[in-house]
Amino acid sequence: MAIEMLYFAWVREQVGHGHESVSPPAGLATVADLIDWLSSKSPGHAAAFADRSRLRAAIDQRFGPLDSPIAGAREIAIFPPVTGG
Amino acid sequence: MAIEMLYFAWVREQVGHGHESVSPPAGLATVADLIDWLSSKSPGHAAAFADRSRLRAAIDQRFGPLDSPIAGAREIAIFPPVTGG
Amino acid sequence: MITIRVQGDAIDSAAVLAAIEQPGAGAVASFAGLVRGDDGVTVLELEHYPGATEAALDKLAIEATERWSLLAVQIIHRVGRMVPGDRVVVVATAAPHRGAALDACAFLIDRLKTDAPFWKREERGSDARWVEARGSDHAAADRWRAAPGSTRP
Amino acid sequence: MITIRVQGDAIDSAAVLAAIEQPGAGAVASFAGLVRGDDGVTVLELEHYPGATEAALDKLAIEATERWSLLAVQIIHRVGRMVPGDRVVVVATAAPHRGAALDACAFLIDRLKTDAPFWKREERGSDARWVEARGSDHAAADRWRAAPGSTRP
Repeated sequence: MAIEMLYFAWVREQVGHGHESVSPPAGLATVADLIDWLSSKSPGHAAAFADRSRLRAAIDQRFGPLDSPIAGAREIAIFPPVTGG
Repeated sequence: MAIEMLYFAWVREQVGHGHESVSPPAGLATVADLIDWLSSKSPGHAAAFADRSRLRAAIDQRFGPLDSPIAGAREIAIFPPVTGG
Repeated sequence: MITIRVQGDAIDSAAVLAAIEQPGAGAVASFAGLVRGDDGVTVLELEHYPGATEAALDKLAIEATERWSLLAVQIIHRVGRMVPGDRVVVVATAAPHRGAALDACAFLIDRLKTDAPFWKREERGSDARWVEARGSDHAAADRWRAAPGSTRP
Repeated sequence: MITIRVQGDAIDSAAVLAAIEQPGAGAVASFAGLVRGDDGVTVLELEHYPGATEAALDKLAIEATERWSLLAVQIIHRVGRMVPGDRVVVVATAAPHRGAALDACAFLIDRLKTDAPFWKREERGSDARWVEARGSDHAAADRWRAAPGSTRP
């Protein structure tokens, strides 16, 4: 099933675009698994996702750790720690 | 020596005026002594000064307890606890 | 940059905020105390001790600047007759960082309630009474004496 | 009465204050975060996660109204390109009493820094870098999690 990926801040810059529709293979359980798979898509993806400690995620706009399950997710966002306010 | 007395809020209302120049006799040491002496000036003064726990004072614009010394004071204010802000 | 004003005119809080923003200020905190219109009060009258009031507010502002890293403090207090919705007091602080601005603003309004010679008289129709000082105000002010430095929250 | 806005336009803090004052509100607290002009930053750019941002701010505002007795909350956050002196965010709270207004305002700005999906990019002339999250922001936000109820100061 297709997942709409969203990227923000330097993750977006390194990947090279702010969103893409992906169809990951069956068997990916968590955001971290998805990131592993995405890393092979391009050198930009690999660079953006190299340091997991600097990444945060939201699954269908709910913020969660990288080991959050992705089953049934339609929109997953990957981004750095937030710095608003 | 003359002292300029200032009264505020209900102290002013009960005394009947906001300021007066008084010449207390020698031997009055503290604000409390001065209040005792002022109480005999009129029924209004007596009423205003009846409950010492509800009175506060400033000697030459410095806030202090009723046992503050009055020697050399030129302006003494008597008033209820403040309620600004 | 301390500005203290005791005035009979309405307080323009937009002007206060506009005046306190400045280069280097990453944070501006403000507090406005208003005449409440929900408890039957029709008129609030504020009496003060001219001269001593300004000195007390100035002393508080100086204490705030000694305690926190501030760029500016404004304390504008209205006196005279007011109606519900009117601003009684506006306090504003500007600082490089938000903690100092927020703490100093709370400090100033808490201490102003107990340290500055203002007296409130409430009218409810034809009934008038002087407002009694509240123990909770002293408790709020005393917390700042007990705990030097930033203690928020 | 919760108002949340994420906008590209300049924030009019006077309008925010005017909108939040209301009968029953004895206290209005506000906080403005500004682009600082003293550390070489020429442009600050704010990126956000449309939809998720508004939801996060709404959730924070609801948490504040559950925790304190508030009459209104406004959170206005700007996004896009800004220059020193521009307001990045304005938070305002209205309450019957000052403690609730002040505490809720501090809570909202502290938690906004860690809970809402905004990212800051600073330009210093031709040099640009994404701002790193600060541990002190998390410490400030966490204090509100550790201590339920009013804990000021």
